[in-house]
Amino acid sequence: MKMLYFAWFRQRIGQGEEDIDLPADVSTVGELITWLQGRGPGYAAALDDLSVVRVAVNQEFSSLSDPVANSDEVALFPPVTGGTEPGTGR
Amino acid sequence: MKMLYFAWFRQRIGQGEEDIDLPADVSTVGELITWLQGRGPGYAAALDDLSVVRVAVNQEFSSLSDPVANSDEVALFPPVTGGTEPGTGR
Amino acid sequence: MIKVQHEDFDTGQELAALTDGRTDIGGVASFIGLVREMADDRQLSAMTLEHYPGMTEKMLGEVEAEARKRWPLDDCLIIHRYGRLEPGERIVMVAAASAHRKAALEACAFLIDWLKTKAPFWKLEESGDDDPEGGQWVRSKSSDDDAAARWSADPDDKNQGS
Amino acid sequence: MIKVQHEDFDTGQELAALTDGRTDIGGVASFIGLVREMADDRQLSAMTLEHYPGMTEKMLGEVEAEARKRWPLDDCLIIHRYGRLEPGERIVMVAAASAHRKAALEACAFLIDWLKTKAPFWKLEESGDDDPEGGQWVRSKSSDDDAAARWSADPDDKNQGS
Repeated sequence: MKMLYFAWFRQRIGQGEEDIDLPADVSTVGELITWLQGRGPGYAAALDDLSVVRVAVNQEFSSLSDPVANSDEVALFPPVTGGTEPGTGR
Repeated sequence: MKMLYFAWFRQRIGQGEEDIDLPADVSTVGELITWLQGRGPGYAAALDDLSVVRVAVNQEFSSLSDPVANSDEVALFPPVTGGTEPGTGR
Repeated sequence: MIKVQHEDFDTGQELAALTDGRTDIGGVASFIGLVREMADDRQLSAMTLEHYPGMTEKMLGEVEAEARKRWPLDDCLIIHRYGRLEPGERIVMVAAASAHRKAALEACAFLIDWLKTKAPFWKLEESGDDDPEGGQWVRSKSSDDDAAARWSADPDDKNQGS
Repeated sequence: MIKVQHEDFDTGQELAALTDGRTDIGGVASFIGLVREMADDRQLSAMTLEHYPGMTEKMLGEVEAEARKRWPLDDCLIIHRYGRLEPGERIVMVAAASAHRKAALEACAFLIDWLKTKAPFWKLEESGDDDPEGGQWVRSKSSDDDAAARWSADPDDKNQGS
């Protein structure tokens, strides 16, 4: 499975992209995140607070119960902050 | 008094601008319009329907009861139609 | 900034002038009005905008002042052309610059809604038809008054209704 | 029309491209977002926009499609830059062209509100301070969600909340 990490997820995990072999017992987004949290302190730190974890499966926003398969492209990232007005209202 | 006429008021009255001597008994916008209506068929046709007569005294929108004096600039015109979307919604 | 002119204008240059050299502006909202070829069921060959020189600049200045009073604007622009214009030509441009996008967007909509009912402009439309007076004067639209009214104009406003 | 690029753009040229040679467009509403130097109490020296290539274009395309579904638009434009940008630089431009000004104005506000919560961009701000990770990541604002929510997003929207 192709994994992508953006913004401070990328920095904490230490890479922006990796290929992983999905364990047989991982079949949903939620199970994937739990499995990733156990891969090391960087993953645990990035994925600690699920309220700021956003997921895209094959470039579509997805939720924890959505299915994942080895052929998918899965991206994990914090809430988006594009557009304008940088830095206001934090 | 300097009178100005715009759009189809100008066309019906036959001129865009004239100087008039205000009769002594004319002291409001309403009295001025009534007096003008008697000056000829063009004036009567232009000022026939008061619901589409707009008045500016010294370039300020004014109402029928506002005072006028010989030193004023008074403009009569139909409702404005500037901006965009020409011709729609008539 | 108010400009009343016959000449066309450069939209990119006008927008850049609002922000050049500044680093405190978060957004610029603008609206450009153009001459449409189809007016209801008639095809226009051109239109002529008559205006009241002097009062036009004054009223547009009042519209700008009102927008600056209602929103925290860094800059504000109204350009309105007069004279004969053909389909596809620019008629008017308004723009509002602010630190915040909501203020810029709202002020922009306000500027175009208000100027349509307050600025002394009248449109004469030329069609292919035989026009008795060299064209047909456009009547005011109640939808314009409605659009302006949603900004809750002051009750002394003399241009609405009779 | 969707453009995702590092390079700056020419606003006048982009606006003209929406209307050139057309006589059926009554108005073009646009919004341009710029980098502000002051972020809350901090002074920015620059910001870097990271994005998700591929998904960005896809999501902006969905925002454009939704706008075209909701309003009768003749044309529609979203340009979003990525990479390192300094205060005063343009970040984003949206524009909507329609026969009617209300549709153009509303669609323009919709485009900027929605892209802010749907397009996968993340801002890293550099200040004069000693930033441990080369800058500070901007946290999402609830006011952005509120602005997008007033367009009553579909209930399946996965990007709002957790």
